[in-house]
Amino acid sequence: MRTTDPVNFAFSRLRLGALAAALPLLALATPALAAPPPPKIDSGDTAWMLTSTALVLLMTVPGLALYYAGMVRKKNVLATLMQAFAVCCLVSITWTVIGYSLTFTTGSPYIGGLSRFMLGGIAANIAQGTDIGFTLGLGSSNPTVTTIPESVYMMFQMTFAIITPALIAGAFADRMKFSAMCIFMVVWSLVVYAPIAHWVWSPIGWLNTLGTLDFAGGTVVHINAGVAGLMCALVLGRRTGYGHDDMSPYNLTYAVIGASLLWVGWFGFNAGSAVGANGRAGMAMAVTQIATAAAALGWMFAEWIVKGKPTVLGIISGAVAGLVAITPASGFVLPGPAIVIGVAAGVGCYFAATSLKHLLGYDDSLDCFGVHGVGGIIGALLTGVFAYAPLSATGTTPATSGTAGSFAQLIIQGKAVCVTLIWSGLISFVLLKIIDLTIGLRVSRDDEVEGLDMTLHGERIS
Amino acid sequence: MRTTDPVNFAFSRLRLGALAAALPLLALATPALAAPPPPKIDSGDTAWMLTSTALVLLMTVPGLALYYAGMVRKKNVLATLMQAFAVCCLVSITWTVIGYSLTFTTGSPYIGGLSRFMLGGIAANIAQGTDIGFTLGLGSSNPTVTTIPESVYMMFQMTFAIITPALIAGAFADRMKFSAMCIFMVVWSLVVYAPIAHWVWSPIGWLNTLGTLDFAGGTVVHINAGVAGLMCALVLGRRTGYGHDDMSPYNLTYAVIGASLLWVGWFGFNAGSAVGANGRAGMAMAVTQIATAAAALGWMFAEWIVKGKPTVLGIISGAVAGLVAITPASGFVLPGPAIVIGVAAGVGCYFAATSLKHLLGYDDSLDCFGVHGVGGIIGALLTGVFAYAPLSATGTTPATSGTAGSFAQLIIQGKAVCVTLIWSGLISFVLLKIIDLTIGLRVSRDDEVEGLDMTLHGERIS
Amino acid sequence: MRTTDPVNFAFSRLRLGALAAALPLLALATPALAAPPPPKIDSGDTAWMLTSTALVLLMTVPGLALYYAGMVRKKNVLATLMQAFAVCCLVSITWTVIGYSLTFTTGSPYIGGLSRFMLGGIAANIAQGTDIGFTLGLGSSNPTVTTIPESVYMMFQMTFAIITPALIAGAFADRMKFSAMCIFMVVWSLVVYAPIAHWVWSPIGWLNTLGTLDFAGGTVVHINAGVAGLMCALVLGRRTGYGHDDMSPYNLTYAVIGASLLWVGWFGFNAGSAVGANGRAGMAMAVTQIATAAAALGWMFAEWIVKGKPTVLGIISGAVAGLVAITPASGFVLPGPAIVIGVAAGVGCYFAATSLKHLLGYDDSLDCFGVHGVGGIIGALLTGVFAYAPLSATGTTPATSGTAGSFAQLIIQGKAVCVTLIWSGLISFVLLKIIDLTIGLRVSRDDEVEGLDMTLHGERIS
Amino acid sequence: MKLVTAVIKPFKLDDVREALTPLGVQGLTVSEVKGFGRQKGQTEIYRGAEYHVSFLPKVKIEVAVSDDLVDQVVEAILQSAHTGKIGDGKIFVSEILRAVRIRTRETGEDAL
Amino acid sequence: MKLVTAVIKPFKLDDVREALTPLGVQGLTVSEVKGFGRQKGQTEIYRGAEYHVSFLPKVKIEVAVSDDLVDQVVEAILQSAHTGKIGDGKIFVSEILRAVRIRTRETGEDAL
Amino acid sequence: MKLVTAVIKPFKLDDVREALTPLGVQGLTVSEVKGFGRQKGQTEIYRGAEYHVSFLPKVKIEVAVSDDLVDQVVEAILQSAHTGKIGDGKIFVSEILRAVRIRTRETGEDAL
Ligand SMILES: Nc1ncnc2c1ncn2[C@@H]1O[C@H](COP(=O)(O)OP(=O)(O)O)[C@@H](O)[C@H]1O
Ligand SMILES: Nc1ncnc2c1ncn2[C@@H]1O[C@H](COP(=O)(O)OP(=O)(O)O)[C@@H](O)[C@H]1O
Ligand SMILES: Nc1ncnc2c1ncn2[C@@H]1O[C@H](COP(=O)(O)OP(=O)(O)O)[C@@H](O)[C@H]1O
Repeated sequence: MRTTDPVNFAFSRLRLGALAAALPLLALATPALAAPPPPKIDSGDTAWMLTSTALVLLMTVPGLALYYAGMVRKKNVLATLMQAFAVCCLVSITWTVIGYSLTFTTGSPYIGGLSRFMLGGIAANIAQGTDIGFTLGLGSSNPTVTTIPESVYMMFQMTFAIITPALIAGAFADRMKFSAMCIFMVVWSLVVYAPIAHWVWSPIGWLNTLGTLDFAGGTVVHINAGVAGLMCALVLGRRTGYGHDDMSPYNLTYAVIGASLLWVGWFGFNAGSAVGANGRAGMAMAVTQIATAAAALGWMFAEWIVKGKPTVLGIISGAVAGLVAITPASGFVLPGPAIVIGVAAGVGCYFAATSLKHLLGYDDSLDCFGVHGVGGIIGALLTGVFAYAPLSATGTTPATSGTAGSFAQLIIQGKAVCVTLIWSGLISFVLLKIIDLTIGLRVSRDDEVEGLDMTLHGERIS
Repeated sequence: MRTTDPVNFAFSRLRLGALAAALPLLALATPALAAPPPPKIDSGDTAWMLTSTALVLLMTVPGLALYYAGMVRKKNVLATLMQAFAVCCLVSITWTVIGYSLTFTTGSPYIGGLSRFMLGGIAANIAQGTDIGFTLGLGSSNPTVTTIPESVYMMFQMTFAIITPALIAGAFADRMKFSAMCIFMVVWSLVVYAPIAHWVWSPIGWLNTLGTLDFAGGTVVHINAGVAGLMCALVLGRRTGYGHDDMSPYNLTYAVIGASLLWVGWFGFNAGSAVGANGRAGMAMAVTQIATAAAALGWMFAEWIVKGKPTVLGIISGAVAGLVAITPASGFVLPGPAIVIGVAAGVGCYFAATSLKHLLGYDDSLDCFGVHGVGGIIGALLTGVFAYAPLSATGTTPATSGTAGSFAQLIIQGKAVCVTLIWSGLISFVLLKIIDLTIGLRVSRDDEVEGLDMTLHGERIS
Repeated sequence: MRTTDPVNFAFSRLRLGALAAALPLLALATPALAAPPPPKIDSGDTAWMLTSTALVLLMTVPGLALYYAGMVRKKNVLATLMQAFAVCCLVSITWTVIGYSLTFTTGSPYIGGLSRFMLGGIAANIAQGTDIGFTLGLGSSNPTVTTIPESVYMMFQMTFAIITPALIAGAFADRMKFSAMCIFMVVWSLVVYAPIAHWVWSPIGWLNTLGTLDFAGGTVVHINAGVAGLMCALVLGRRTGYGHDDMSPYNLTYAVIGASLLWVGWFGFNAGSAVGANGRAGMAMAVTQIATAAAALGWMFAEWIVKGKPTVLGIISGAVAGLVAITPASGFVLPGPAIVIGVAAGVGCYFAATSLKHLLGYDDSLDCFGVHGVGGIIGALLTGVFAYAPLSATGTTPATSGTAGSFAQLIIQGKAVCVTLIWSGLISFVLLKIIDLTIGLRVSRDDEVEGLDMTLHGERIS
Repeated sequence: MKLVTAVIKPFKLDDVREALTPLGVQGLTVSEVKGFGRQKGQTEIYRGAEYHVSFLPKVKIEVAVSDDLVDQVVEAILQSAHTGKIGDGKIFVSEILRAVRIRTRETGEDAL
Repeated sequence: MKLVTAVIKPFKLDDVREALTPLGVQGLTVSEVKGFGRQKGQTEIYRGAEYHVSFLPKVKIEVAVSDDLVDQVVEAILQSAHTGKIGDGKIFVSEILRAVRIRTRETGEDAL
Repeated sequence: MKLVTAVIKPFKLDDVREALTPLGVQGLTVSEVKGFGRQKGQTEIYRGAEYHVSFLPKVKIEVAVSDDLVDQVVEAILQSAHTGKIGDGKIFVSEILRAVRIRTRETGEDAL
């Protein structure tokens, strides 16, 4: 629940439940009571969150896996699929063991605690069919009450923890050692992802209390992955043959399937971040669709005008840029601004991926930074500009109790962006250097030339 | 909500809600009061509609995109994917700007109004977490009350508005200019789709008040797209090399993935058209599955008998034919009739696509008319024959208050089919002619021979 | 609802409904009354079950179809896709006609009755919008009451009946006649699947009353299909050229897409088996994810250590093995044991598929037995070891009223495994022999060498 | 015997085959090749990365013919593969010392 | 030196390679080709549209051998590629003027 | 005229083409082939089934040149395709009796 006053919001949701129906006045009158009765889960909200979890998993496997694999040369297609699949498995276990606990238990403003180590206690509330809704920040001064079981909340968030590192793989495609990648991803998910997610999404996280708006992960997921990708591109160096060899995509069909599944799955990502099946989820889905379409067209027309032809890779890249940019904004903005955000992201990322990158000369192979980093920044900032208060309102006076776009809010958003850029950039850099000095980051030149499918995995597509 | 007396239906649904639980007698006693209190949304219904929206988007990208791309030659695979993807983006924006307003605001029996231009006002009811269910035909004498937020209704319908023009692309595959296609699709969605959808689905639409049954879009979506496709095939003319060159599909694997995703997504299309998670949705899903299987087997066995071998392209084509034919019937018929509708569609479309087309000599490349037009007509007419009254019943006497199949109903269905054929055929033809005379519809012969992937988009699959 | 005391459970669920809200004490006080008022459906539970149905269909088409097709040689890719697609259609009709009735009507402990022949009567309860929840084992001494319409329950179970025979196709890939396959699958679904499913899942089924725990189909689906596959491999004999020809997979990309969609769809399979959107569904989804990740890593590392390279085919095979093994356990175990089950399945199936098979010398082409049979056995047995009582508890004393893992339970699980192995093995063998002696099971050597795509279906991928 | 090798535009393949059949040519072997020549290749741009693809898809036809048929075969290819535009391709003729049909072990012109 | 070119049925490739190794043939080059000949192609029907595919998949083996090995090589291919059914393929022998191994610049028969 | 056929490592293709252009070579034809030779193939293991893939991907370049250019062309290929590692490939030279450009019907060296 990413609202600024989530308790009230949750309570007003509660009024839909059978329990609260009996005592709505009391519920409204005493929102901040120390120990409210634990909320019943809502089966509709739970149904949507279970669905959203499946949709976000679909984004990584096979969505992202195909999106990236469709852009590389034939000799690296399987290795690229393998990266996303392996990250999915590795982070699932990491999250189970300690990641979830560090991110979503109450802890301090800087990191969660260890009370959910190995997910201990997560089943406590489901016995007897009297499932109790999960409370985020339990015991803190600012708990967020939800109407879904903790197991579902944990799973939904796991799929976010999976896709974020998987996105980074776009930057080092075609040249990173598989073993190094495994280690990097596991550690990164704990030392970069977990803290940033805690800062932004825990009700007592320091970026949250600063007032940062990030509905579904513009900073936590996209800027974070984008800048980590940039570090990978810089530390690993360019692909062998960069600028000389033909590195055209083997089969963009895969990329189109992947981008399409990202799009469909992103409904779970953004509308699921409403943590319920309600009007805010509906609006989040609507603006997701609108911004994505606008960004896809933005990139396509920019390319059509500049280069003379609209390309398939262009339109799908634009769509992904739009999905990225609307992510932080999705529960906060209306359709009109969604178009603006979409066009800005589509055109902005087009120039980032096609001009800026070549200008600066780093080889972010599949534009992890150009699309996720830049798109995420555009979205995070514009959220501060376009937020429409009633969407996040929780009290009885919508226009004032929600957060509206303003110059002050833009500044707050800017701060959160900078914090993410710095923390993720710095820690990722250090991590990469350590791995490089110990087991090495990059495959040998010969292996790279022969292709990772055969040299790392002993397989090939015929 | 495609029922004949939706208000009652909605009210009886309401009894499940907490609010109504307090006053069920009153609610039942006064179903037609001028100003009933606005309904609360139901989180379960909303969850299913959010899911359905994702499923229907999945039908177009990547479903339909792959289904079509898997049937063309290698040189046109990407261009075919591009068509579906671009239509998805273009119509999303068109719908946001004006399409939704024209289709689903109350307006007149012939077209909606402008009150939702740029989706203005769509967020009005979601503040404070007290989301209010959307009322279709608000202010008219015959409003339909739903239990989902308007944003969700709008999004669900957007995915229908997207797939309908995207279907047309099957008819002009391999030869239409991308620019011409973009313009055609945008205008078509406003001057053909929006009015027909309003006629059939608005509670005051003139085909609706005539008594037309079309649960999920047999006329609005499939006949409509089918006949528009036929016009494209006629106006554009045959593919170069038709009847001489080897135009066998490059990779039917893509077509199988596409058809499968169409099947899965169609559950959202048909069961989602119940606008809620209820028994009618369940029955709609069941008959969708049954008719699809029957049609797939119908086509497969017909081909096996006639040509000696059951083909993969045959069984998937049959499945799509079945999905099309059950679409208008899905909320109205029982499993037994679903088998009949399926077999009729499978065998009927088999002959339409393999014999009729060659007899008449037009080149409907991927059988947009042969499958969607013919399948849609079969389904629309048989809905009038097989409708089982209790499924659409809203009053307390199910056998009489719903619509049952009858000769009279068959005539009504026939009228709706004819109206659609004429309006869509005529306007599509005029539109195509205008575009042909201005910017031109068809790529040059050389470009066609070289393939659209390279000539239109500058890309290729290796 | 796979609980040992489902009536109580259902009633405690009911308290969430509006009806029960009015009389919670009464509901609790009289759980075992002979004729409780029929339950209202819950829209949230229904929404999740509709979604789960779509997800499980996604597992077969295109999931399983691609998973298998990605492992065969180019000349058999389409034929392999065809198998899954055709089984999907054939079993849909078989299930509609008689399969559902035989499996899920009350009948005797050994087989259901004929009261739902052609699904007669399935629409009885949906009129007037007052949908009534389906009661499994109605009229028996031990009815299970659900909160979803019967149409949805029937559809959800249909998707299970579809995927089970489709799994068998992995064993006889590349050499079975399509006609023989069609006949085998239809008959098998009635004489092997229907009885076993009834024994285990009907509240009065004899394996159920024995105390067998099988949440989502470890015995019913996976062991069952696995051993039937083994029989196919034995009766059909090895592929021509086995051990000599290069039979390396044509395009593992398809297999990765397939395995990923299996993973995503399996959320519907396992979490959907809670027949509602509740905490148990959430836990089932969580352990599914965790066991799958653990198994994928288990297989990958086993292979990495033994053969020197982690492979893409390995990690996806491990994932499927984990999904299989957690299936019977998913509603009964906690995250910790899920990791154990996953690792056991990943490593166990790795050795089964790579060593055991070659040792014994049968040609189970795509490891139907090695993954589904062996993985299913591991999962079924470990469910008896690790079951955590509160998850299946239905009374007010969670620790005692649910089923906990124990040596006694392990023995019960062992019995169910043996019964399944024997019944499925025996009947499958007889069935195969009969078909072999009448129309023949296997294609000619020449046809096999040329490839099934061309010889059986007259199509090819270029 | 001679081996006539022709590199032609892909979409001309069927025309060439149809032109050869009346001459009594009973068989030929075809490969997909890429050609580099006077005909310009294309520049492809993928997200701003430009690749100049100098190789264009061509089809190579190899047909073994008896000495007295060579001229007719060359002429037939010249006519049927001709578009007049750059990139139409080439015909090369070389000597075959021996030819054998694997099925029957026939040799020489009988093998063709 | 001679170049022996054999067009054979694809599934015979491994057999042919195994038959050549004992003769001392140390290398060969293989391409996937399509053959047109006496062996009938197939008619494929996609939704009622019939395409006669006259070209069948074949494999072309090229092996450069010293003059004294030619007969043995031809014989070995004849035996190992033989099924006796139409479409077994052909062997052509032609002259090589020069051969060089790129790695070592060895020439002539040393290069093979 | 001569036909120079070179079987090389795939990633050397662009280097070879670039090395030939300065010599005045205006065209060449390339095919993807698989090579069997001294260079070991790889063993691939799919779920425990081992397949020894003896054939490695190579690229075959065919270039027709006038007699006086042959030596230079062979030399240029030798240099540009060389890595010094096993599997670098071979060059074969053979005789062309006739060459025709399909577009213009030019023959002989004018056709190249
Ligand atoms: N010297 C050559 N040796 C081998 N193949 C050649 C040679 N020159 C041209 N080709 C082939 O012929 C094709 C057509 O040649 P090109 O110079 O483009 O046009 P044109 O045929 O009109 O002369 C090339 O793509 C290439 O495959
Ligand atoms: N004259 C020819 N020139 C080149 N290749 C030929 C010729 N005739 C046949 N071939 C090749 O040999 C293959 C087999 O020939 P075909 O006539 O079908 O049967 P058979 O080998 O039994 O005579 C053909 O598919 C073709 O690839
Ligand atoms: N006798 C031959 N005839 C035809 N092609 C050959 C012959 N020997 C080798 N080749 C080709 O040359 C390639 C390289 O040969 P190989 O023996 O592996 O290494 P090297 O080139 O270092 O001698 C082979 O893969 C094969 O394509």
